[in-house]
Amino acid sequence: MNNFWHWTVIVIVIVHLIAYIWLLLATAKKKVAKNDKNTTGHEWDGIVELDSPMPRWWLWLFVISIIFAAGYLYAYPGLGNYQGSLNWSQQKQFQAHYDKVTEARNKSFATFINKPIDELVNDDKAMLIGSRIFANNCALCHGSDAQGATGFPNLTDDDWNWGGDFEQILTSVKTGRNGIMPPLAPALGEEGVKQVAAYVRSLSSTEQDANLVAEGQNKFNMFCAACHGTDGKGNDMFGAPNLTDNIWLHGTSEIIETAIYEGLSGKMPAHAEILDENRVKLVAAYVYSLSKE
Amino acid sequence: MSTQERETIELNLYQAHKKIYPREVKGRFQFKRKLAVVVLLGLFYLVPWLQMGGEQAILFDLPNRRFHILGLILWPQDFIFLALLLIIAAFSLFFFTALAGRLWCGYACPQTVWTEVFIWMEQLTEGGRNQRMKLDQAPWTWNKFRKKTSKQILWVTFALWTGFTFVGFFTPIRELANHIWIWQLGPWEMFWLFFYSFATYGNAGFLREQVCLYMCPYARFQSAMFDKDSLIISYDEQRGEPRMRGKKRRTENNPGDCIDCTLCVQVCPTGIDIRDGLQYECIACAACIDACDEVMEKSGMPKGLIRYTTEHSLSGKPSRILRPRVILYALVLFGLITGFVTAFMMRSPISINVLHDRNTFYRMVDSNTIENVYTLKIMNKGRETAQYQLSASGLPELSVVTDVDSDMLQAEPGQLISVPIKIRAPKKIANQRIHNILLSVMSGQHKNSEEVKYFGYKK
Amino acid sequence: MSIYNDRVVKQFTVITIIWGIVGMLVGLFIALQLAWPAFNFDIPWLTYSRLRPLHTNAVIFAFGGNALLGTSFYVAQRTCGVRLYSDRLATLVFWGYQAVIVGAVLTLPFGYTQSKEYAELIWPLDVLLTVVWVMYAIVYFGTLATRKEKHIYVANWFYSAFIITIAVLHIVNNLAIPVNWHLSYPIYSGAVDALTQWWYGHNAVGFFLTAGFLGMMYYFVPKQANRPVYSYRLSIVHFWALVSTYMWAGPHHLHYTALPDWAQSLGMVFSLVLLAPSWGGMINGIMTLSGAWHKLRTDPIIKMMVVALSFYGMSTFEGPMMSIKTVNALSHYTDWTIGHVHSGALGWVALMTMASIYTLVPRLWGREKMYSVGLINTHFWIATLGIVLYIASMWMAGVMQGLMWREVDTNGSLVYSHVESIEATYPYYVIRATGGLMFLIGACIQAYNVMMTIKGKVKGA
Amino acid sequence: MIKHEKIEKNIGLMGVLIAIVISFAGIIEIIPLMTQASVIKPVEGLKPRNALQLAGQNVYVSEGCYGCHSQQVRPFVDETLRYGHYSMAGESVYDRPFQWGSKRTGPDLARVGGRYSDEWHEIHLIDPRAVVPTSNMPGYPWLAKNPVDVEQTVASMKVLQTLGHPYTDEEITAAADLIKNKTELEALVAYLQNLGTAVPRSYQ
Repeated sequence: MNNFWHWTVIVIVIVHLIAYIWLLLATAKKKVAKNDKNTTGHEWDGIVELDSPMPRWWLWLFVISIIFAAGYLYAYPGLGNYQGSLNWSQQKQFQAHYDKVTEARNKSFATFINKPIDELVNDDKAMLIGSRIFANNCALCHGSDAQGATGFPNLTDDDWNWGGDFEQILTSVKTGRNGIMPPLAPALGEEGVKQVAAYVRSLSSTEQDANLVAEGQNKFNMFCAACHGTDGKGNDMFGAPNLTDNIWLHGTSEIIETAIYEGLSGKMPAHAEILDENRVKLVAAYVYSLSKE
Repeated sequence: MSTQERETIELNLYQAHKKIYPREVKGRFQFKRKLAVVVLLGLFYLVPWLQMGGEQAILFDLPNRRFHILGLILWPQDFIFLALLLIIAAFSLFFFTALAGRLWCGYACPQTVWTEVFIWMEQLTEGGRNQRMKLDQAPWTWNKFRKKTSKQILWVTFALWTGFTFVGFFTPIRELANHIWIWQLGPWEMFWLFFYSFATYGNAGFLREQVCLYMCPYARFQSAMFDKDSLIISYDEQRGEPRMRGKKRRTENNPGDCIDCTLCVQVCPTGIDIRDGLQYECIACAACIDACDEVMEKSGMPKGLIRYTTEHSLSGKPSRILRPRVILYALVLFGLITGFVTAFMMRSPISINVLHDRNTFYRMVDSNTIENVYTLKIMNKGRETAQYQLSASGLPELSVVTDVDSDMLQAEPGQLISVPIKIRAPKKIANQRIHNILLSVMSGQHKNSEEVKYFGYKK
Repeated sequence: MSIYNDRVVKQFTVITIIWGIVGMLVGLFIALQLAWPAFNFDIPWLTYSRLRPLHTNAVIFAFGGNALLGTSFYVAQRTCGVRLYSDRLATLVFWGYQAVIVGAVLTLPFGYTQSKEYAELIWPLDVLLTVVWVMYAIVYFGTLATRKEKHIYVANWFYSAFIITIAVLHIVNNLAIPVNWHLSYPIYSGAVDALTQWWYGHNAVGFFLTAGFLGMMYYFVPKQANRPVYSYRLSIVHFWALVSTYMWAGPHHLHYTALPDWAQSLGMVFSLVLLAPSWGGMINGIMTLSGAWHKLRTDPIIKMMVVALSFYGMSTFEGPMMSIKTVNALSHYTDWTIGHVHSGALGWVALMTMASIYTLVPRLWGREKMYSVGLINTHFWIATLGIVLYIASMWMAGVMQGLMWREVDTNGSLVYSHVESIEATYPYYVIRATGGLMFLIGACIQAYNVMMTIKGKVKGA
Repeated sequence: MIKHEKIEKNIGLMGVLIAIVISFAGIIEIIPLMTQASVIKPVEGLKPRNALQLAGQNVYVSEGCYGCHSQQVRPFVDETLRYGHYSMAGESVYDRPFQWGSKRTGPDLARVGGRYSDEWHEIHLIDPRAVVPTSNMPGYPWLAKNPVDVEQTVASMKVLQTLGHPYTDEEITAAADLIKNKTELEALVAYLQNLGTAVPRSYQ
């Protein structure tokens, strides 16, 4: 805030505190006739007022709270831009606590965090912590048993869209992935979509119309093979899934037509900023261990 | 107008507290009160030192949010027991007040109990009522200084010990003692130790009856809870009046039994005259009864000029103890306590919580079987390491599947484990949108079940 | 004809009782929904989130407000020794105020709201309320200005502070630009809007539910107890300290939020300073009653007043404690706050109102006493027990929620998800609803008793 | 002894004095806030809500969601673990009225954007217990049936523009077409999905 308001806040607050003391002092004494009955002498609708002295403990309660207020405003931010003698702020308090927690956590990771990946996945404690991180950050989409859901891949099988090596998993967790299949209806036309779908289906099951399949294969090679490969086994560079294993991320094989028509997209968010380096590593190792079992 | 009437004085409008010097009194009620003081304070000061199974028997471990009570560990989720306890306490207050007036104030309230001890220390160092009054008015002499100092030393020591014990309920007292010995208290321990000591010192040493008169809401609740059949301490006006003393008493015809010795006033810790009738200041400590009984005995009159009685019996009407209100309270109280005890006894050492996965309702395992995925949290509230088995019921052919090793289904005392589980069912059977099924967790002879939602295969 | 205008006071008294029952009934209904969510029957206007503002507005402004308006007219006339400044305006105030409340009933459940707590009324109703309030101020201050007594009685100081401050709060907090007949956007945004709102919100408590009801207390307590007011001096000190301090306390509703630290600190220290001025009122009330202590046995109205003042003392102690940042870090966002509010609202505001109504009704309708003293007693008991159940359960639930949310295991992971704290709260919600039901039954008993008194019946006769 | 007699005999004087003593706090606490950069400057990357999100905000307000959901993550480690980076004042400069809330019967929503799929939100809003069996949140099935109030949303944008929200005239003209076939449910989900997304998630 600007200087004017900074000083206005200070002055008004201090004047306010002084005013309380003045109020207490100004009402502290009165002159009365010696044999006064100690009423104010007024009467309203039969109600009269005594002028009993106020209890002194109450005065002290008031005074102590005023002293506390003054002390607190000296030590903590309150008077305009003045930061207080302790230089406290809630962000600093948070950061200090957060650093403490992180430090303690990293300390407890020290025994295993630098192990090579093959040893790391055999470290029970590391895997327990990894599973906790998974439960808190990944389970919402991938399921608490990591077996995925429609649109969210199963992480416990050996089918990987973006590669199942530890390093590849680590990259997926850190930077996220953006899988996009463009809509192909304009290029293929209605008939083309049916043919390609038949061909794709034939890759994992055989009961398809041979004519459709043959035509579909041609179109597949033209439009789809660049990503999914000519054999349809996918390419983890583009996150293009294997189409031959009867594992369908976005539901069942029934949606193939729709997928070709409208395209598909899936987004795995980046976690490098959300979790720190060590925890990203632990959770990636945990995911890696799931498919190794 | 005479000159005297016109004369003015300056009045201080912050009333200094007029110190009350209660005279010491002995008698059957004072014996009971002292007994209450000894028992209650004894409990307070000794309980934190009790050990059970190698740990403090009663410990409210706030930083870890565990409450150890005689071998039981209460968790935040068990707060419902504390809520029940609070409600039971409130009903007890209602019940006992309806029955016997401000019993709590007179015998059990910490404010009264600690004040009693502080006054006793005052008496020990400064002497009886008259000596104390004189001492306070006397100019400062070495003797006065010595007496006052020794009182303060006693008070401060006792207050500090109280603060220490208080903190000992929240942080292991043996460690705490050690921390004090090497003077390494945490900031919160330090704060609460001194804060509670200061509160004890201030409340029992100085504020005393002012807390009851001005601040305490319970004092007023209790007053509001009386009826004409509640036991109160009362002066029998019909028998006592006209009160008179000394020479007048001997000459007058038909004097009342009250000899106006004012002992009942002198012993009163809140400084009232019980003969003025029932007053809100009266904490029902019965000191005036004991004092008066002694006097009556000495003067050869029957005891009980001041006594526990009810307004109905004072006015000559029949007084009933068992009236609808009391019976109602008793019934409610009995019900609550029974409920509390049963619930507490039935409290399973296995606490479970089942959370259905959010993004998947069900999943196909194969063409005939579906599964629902849950996170199962088990907390071992028992005292031994437990191994858990799982089962599900409520639909035919349910099976519980876990991918984890069996040692992941094991928890140490006080440990909370969290495992993903799957419950499988045939698609034809689980064909409603939602089924209610029962998931059971067993360990040895203990078993706990929770109803969970199961999403079925429904197109 | 009496020199006083009691017609309008009678109207306010009756409507207070009716709105009280309506407001509490809505409260009970939404309390049941928290325990059994199916109770909204998937009907929009019966849904918790839409009825909650109706509950708060009904009990604060319809029940509390009508009680304050009615008693202030009664007290001002009696303590000034004159008739209301303008009968016609007074009648307009009554009907205008009821129009605002009916407006609330017809808008809030249907989703027409400003979303600022206790200031949910949409802008046309805000404008109407402003007009009504100005008329109210004219009648009230006009009556005071034409008074026969030289001095203004202390009850009127508090009513005056209540009227003036509520006007300021209402206008400043509701400054907004309309979009259509029901939607408007406030001129403040984000943190500034938050602070303005809680400056308003806390002082709705401070000046509506505290200062206003202290005004009520200062008349009806000495009247019913037939005792002089304890200390004029204390009245002066605590009145000025209270009105000047309360206004600062708003930011304690925003501890540890994005509101800058300095504003939070000011809110906290002034909330603590507020303890002594608040207790000043309690001391004056209790000490006024102290000379009539023996009447507690025979007069359940005085019992009610004593308990009301005790709850006032307790909640004005709990309030400053909860404004300490460390405590607030635990208590905020939990049901502890709900418990705290209701110890003030049920214990202080409602009991004080009910006791005042019992004092007022026989006087207004010229009856010797209420139809049944026994029923007052029953009302008192059932209400007090209801409050105990309510606040004990909510207090515990709040502490439990706060502790569960914070629970972090040794690996630095959260132990409980939010929904687990909800699951653990269900039993408390059931106890709370039971407490609320008891309180509502008490209010119905009062309504019956008042009705019979007005009819001129005497029990047993 | 002060001459209080004078005040208590003059209602005009008393009224003026009351008005004076109650006015300090508001002036001292609220007005400086309006001049404080950290409070009134939007955080980097914060955009005013688009037409659909704004329509969703109006639904959020109208249904009274603020009664049970806060939108304010406090700077405590447990809260940042649960919800993400603590809230900053600059994030809510386009919130009129503010939605910080005061009670968490349900969880905080300050950073709920992107946490769940749109589909999840839709099912959850229609029948919360379909996805969270132990939830005590009421269902809002009618939202799926009610169309968005197009006229009101466009008018809202105009009013907010005059209040300083940086909408361009083109955005306002285009708004009606963008939202004309949407339901209140879709609008509310769009609003929720936008919450807290201007600040990267961290501290979790």
